[in-house]
Amino acid sequence: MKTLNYGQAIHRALEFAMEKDPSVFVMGIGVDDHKAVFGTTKGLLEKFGRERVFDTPISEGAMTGVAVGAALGGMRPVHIHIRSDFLYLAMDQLLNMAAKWRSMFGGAASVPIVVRAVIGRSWGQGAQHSQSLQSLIAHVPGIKVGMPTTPADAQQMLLAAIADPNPVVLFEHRLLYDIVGELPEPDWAVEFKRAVVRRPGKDLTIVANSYMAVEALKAAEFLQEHGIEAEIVDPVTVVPLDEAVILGSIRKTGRLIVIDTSWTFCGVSAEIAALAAEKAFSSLKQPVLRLGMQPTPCPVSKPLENLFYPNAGTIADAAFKMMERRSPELRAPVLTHAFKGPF
Amino acid sequence: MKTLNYGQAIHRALEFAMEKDPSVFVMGIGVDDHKAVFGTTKGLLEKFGRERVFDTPISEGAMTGVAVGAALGGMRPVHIHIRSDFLYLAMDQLLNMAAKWRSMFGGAASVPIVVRAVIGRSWGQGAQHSQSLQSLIAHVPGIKVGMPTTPADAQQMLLAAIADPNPVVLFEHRLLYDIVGELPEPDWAVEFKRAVVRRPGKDLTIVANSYMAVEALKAAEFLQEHGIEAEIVDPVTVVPLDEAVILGSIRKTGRLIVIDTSWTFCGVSAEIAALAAEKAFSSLKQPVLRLGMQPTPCPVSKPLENLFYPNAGTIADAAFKMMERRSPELRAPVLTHAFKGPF
Amino acid sequence: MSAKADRELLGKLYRLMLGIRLAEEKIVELYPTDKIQSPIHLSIGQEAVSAGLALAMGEADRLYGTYRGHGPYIALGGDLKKLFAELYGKDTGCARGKGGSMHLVAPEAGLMGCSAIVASTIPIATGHALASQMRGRRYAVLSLFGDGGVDEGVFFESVNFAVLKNLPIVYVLENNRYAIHSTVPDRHKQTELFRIAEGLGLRGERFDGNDASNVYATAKRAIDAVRAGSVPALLEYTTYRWREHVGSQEDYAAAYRAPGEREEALAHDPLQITRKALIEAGASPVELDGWRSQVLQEVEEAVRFAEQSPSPAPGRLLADVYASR
Amino acid sequence: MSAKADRELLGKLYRLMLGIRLAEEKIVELYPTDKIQSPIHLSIGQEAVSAGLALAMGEADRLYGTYRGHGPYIALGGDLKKLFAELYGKDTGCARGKGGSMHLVAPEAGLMGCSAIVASTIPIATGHALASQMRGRRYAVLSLFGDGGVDEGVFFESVNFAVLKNLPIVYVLENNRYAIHSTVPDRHKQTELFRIAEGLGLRGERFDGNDASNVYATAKRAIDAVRAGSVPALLEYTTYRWREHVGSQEDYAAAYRAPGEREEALAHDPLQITRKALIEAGASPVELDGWRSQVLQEVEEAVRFAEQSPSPAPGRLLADVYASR
Ligand SMILES: Cc1ncc(C[n+]2csc(CCOP(=O)(O)OP(=O)(O)O)c2C)c(N)n1
Ligand SMILES: Cc1ncc(C[n+]2csc(CCOP(=O)(O)OP(=O)(O)O)c2C)c(N)n1
Ligand SMILES: [Mg+2]
Ligand SMILES: [Mg+2]
Repeated sequence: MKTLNYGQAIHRALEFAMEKDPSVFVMGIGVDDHKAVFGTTKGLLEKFGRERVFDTPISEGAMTGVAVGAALGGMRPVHIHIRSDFLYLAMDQLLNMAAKWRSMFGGAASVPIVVRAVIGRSWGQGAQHSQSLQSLIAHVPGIKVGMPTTPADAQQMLLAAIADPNPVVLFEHRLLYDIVGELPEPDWAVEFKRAVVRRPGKDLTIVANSYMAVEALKAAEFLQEHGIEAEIVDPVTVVPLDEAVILGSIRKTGRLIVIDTSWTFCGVSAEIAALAAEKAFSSLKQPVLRLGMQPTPCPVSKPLENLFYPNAGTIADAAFKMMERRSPELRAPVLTHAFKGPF
Repeated sequence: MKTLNYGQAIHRALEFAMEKDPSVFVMGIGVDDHKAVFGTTKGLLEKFGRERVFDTPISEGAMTGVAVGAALGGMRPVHIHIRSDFLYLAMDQLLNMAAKWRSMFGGAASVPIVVRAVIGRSWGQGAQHSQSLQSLIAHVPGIKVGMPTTPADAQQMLLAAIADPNPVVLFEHRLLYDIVGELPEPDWAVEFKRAVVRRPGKDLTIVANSYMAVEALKAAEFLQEHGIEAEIVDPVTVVPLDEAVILGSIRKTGRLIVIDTSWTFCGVSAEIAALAAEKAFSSLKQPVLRLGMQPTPCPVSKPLENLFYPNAGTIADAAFKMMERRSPELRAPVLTHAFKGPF
Repeated sequence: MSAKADRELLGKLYRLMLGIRLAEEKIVELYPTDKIQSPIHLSIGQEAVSAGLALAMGEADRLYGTYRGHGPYIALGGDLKKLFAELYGKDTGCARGKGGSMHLVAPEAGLMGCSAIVASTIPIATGHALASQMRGRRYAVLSLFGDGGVDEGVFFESVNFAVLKNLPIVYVLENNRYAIHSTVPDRHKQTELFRIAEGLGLRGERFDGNDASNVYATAKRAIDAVRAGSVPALLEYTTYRWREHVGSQEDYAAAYRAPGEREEALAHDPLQITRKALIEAGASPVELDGWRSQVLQEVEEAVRFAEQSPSPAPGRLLADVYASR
Repeated sequence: MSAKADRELLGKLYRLMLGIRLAEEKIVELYPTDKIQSPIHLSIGQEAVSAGLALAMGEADRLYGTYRGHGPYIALGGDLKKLFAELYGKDTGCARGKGGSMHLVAPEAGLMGCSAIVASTIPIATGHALASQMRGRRYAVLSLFGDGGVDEGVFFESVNFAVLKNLPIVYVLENNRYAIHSTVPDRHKQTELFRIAEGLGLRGERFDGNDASNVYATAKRAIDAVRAGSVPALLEYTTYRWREHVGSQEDYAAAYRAPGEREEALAHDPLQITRKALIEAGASPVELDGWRSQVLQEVEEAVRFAEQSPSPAPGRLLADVYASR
């Protein structure tokens, strides 16, 4: 076991994959610079050369197509975006092309590309550097979507994504980068379908992904101090969604709060709430509750940004309410993962 | 009252708006040709001139930005796409720019653009000419979304959209174009927030939009012959969603089937199912059920395409099941709106 | 080239074009029967481009196309039976009935795929050229698109990347005068489209695209050059679409066409041009008519195959969405 | 121009540049205190472009910019208090605290908006020029972007449309050598960026962007021309970013910079260039130092205003998302 942070875990997975498979290469804005996308591509240029680690023009549309074409030519590209907001420019290639290629041609070819996209938050990222586009991608069949939360997830899911013959988009949350965890040996073979029970509990289920799982865990600690046992389920793969684990927890607790890193409307939180209403209805004791970004573009001003995202405090409040209890005077502690600028 | 079909109703609204407001103009691929986007722009060129009715290069990204800029310059553009699948190329301008402009600048300016996008279906449209992207747009705050079903909707919602100071995307279903209906006088003043009870019923609620509302109505007729009273609710505006009407129906019937023209995963059907689970939970007697496109890109082959979409038959089956009744031997009649090619 | 080689070449080109023309005339005949339930975009009138490219391509070279895919599919040697079966939406089609006319594919023949989104295969072809480059540049990639393809930003982004990385790619702009009903000057101030990306460093040339041997010669030179290490190239071939944009009918009377276009088209019929050259090179009309019958027979067989083939089973609906490891 | 007019002009340019430089030096000073919680992209070293453009613009002309927006905002005459308040995320900011440093706006001063998505305001500026055209072409629109802006397809799409419709727009490419840490030749084979869209019919020219009076003269000529009906133009101004891409620090030692860049930069300091010309034109150093103190005082006042301003009230969170009719 090795102890590394999230960014280092991604780096380890990339290095492992590039060592084992010469068809793997890394492309994207800044992958070869001294910042190395928060260190995740550090040293890869020196080790694997300019052919396999290269900067691109700021052309997200065509570069995504280039990745698709390289994959059809036998390569395994990993395309990196320092903010997932830029994916809007790649939607045509991701959703009209990569996601459909295999099916549209009756199985004639597959498109093994991996897209890594970082979700920004805090330090005034504002409206255009804070988005979390998993539901847009997940809506369209033919492409897989993952949201690694821990360093171990980050390593194993990136490897599983690279090994996957299908297009995969991984959303990495900026606030997770400094979180440290234990890593297993790098392993290609892990399945790309997983929801993890991060913490068992009997009173209510909180399904929360990515950085929201971290906040939910903090809330759960606080709730426990007040006698409420929340089970935290983290669906680290959005597509395919591990329904069994999610439904299993809901059936056990009978109560559900869903928290996604994005807006709720037509979001991943809507999907999971709908899933509960369809397949765990008879177990539910209470209305389902969704939390997510407030229905507005993200404001820069810190006091407003604080209100924009759910946090351990608002999650705990929601749980108390669901348990028909009043929130205690003392609020759940707010996490301090907010990073300092400039980016 | 005038009796016109859906396409003619759109035409009437455009003509009315262009007559009343000289800042309204129409742009898009083919708006000035002899097909006139299924007739909806017919004669406008002759009447209002090339400045206000113009073809564009095949540049969905920039042309959307051009519409935004024209709006900021005081105009009221209506930008037309003959298939909504092309909107993937416009996502950056629609969702990073148009939807955020007002909020991101603290209210300094608004972006009154209207985008009309046609949902294709049938006659082998296949994977890339059959998509229905309302949930992708609706996920992101700052932009409104409508799906007119009847000719009257088409006319009034287009007028309301043009009058709206915000960006609005209207999805028009190809199979609705030939449907005829009665039209009120053109009216700017109608509110852009509406769900319509298309047919009252007491046993279960079927929320179905756009062409799915037509299939649902057909199913409802059949169900009535078998003693089941389905209430059909058509949320013609997706954003803002008229929650009150939807919830009112669910609270009355206690049963909910949701049918959207797109895939279910993170779709509009997920949103409405989640809404029920949050806000009408105590009225629900049964698990909610979603129907939508099957989780695959749309196949061309007719027998497969027939299985790909919900229809009056599968809707009726779902309703019988929800009512804990067996489907009768005789299936609900299949509609014949499928149009003949070539496009 | 020797007279014999020349005649052989012309013969090959003519046969490929006959294949396209006769298959599509069959499609025109069938279309009103509704057996083909799919939007169709015919290559009639544009056969020389596909034929010339196909013959110019080496065994390992690859091509990406558009929804106007019958021409390239047939010329590259895609199986005619699988083509008709695909048009019929049958399980035996080249895309197993999933793709229809707009999404033809024949990797075994070098046709990697066709897309119904304008310009969308341009970056993909570019990426495939990158793969070629990374793996020793043993083959070239062709990106085939219409005059509408250069309207989209991805065209310029792709070209920029290709010239930056000096990829083994040839961009082929098949200018048939129209994007649906929109002329080139309706959409571009720069009407010499082969020059449209020269600011990015892409050298372009324009050629007559109705003369198959001319297409062949110019394309072969360009493809061989990029395969051997030369910078990317753009070849613009001027040609003309004889039928409506989508569908099987003629529409010479429609407002977007100029008067006299029909006569002009017939005067530049790619098949006649090559046929004439062939006969001048010594081929006998009887021989050529023999080919015609042979191709017709192949087409009939393909139609029969399509008609007799089974539709995809219901279980095929959800197949192919994801590959398993 | 008369010597007096010349001196007056130089004086105006110098004052605008002083405004940018001193405001940003204040930002540099403040940044480590975390009072400004927002990514910042400084214009230090690039002041001449904003100043020259601002002075060249007519009353009614409009400009769209990027996240590197302090320079244009200040030069165009955006309220300095509202700038600092915006950086502080205060309710009194130009975007009421919603936008921060990357999303400055001052419609009253001609700055329509700045976006943090590369190239994203290029088509919007183009559309605004269309509106001008439709309403009598009484004003020109400027689209200001960096050397990275020409990487995106929308740039080419926009240019194509602008030349097609002959819109009153001037594209201004502020080439500061880098897109983050990527040089122009890292991303383009065509390194004469002003030529990158010439295939589309856009005439471009390159100018020294460190000499404000040169920027002014060349921009004024171009803006006046397009306003009067001339075809769209692209102006490339070469300049240099003194500080890190994002943040307040210098990073001359970072690997992406060449040795000696710092010295080169200082030798081409836009403020020094104009100051020298001003003094040659007869201005006294004492007078100029007086301006400096005056600007510094304005900056201090603006900071004080920002610090004393209230944050947006919680109710502001969901305001502004939709306008009501
Ligand atoms: C992105 C996109 N926008 C619009 C369309 C609609 N459309 C289909 S074909 C076509 C014209 C393309 O013209 P061209 O590239 O010249 O090819 P041709 O049909 O002449 O072969 C258009 C605009 C589309 N398929 N994709
Ligand atoms: C579409 C998009 N892709 C990537 C980025 C990340 N990014 C921010 S600034 C920048 C470089 C832009 O360089 P340039 O246009 O030269 O402007 P400068 O920063 O030098 O003023 C990049 C790539 C972005 N903001 N938007
Ligand atoms: Mg064409
Ligand atoms: Mg730059």
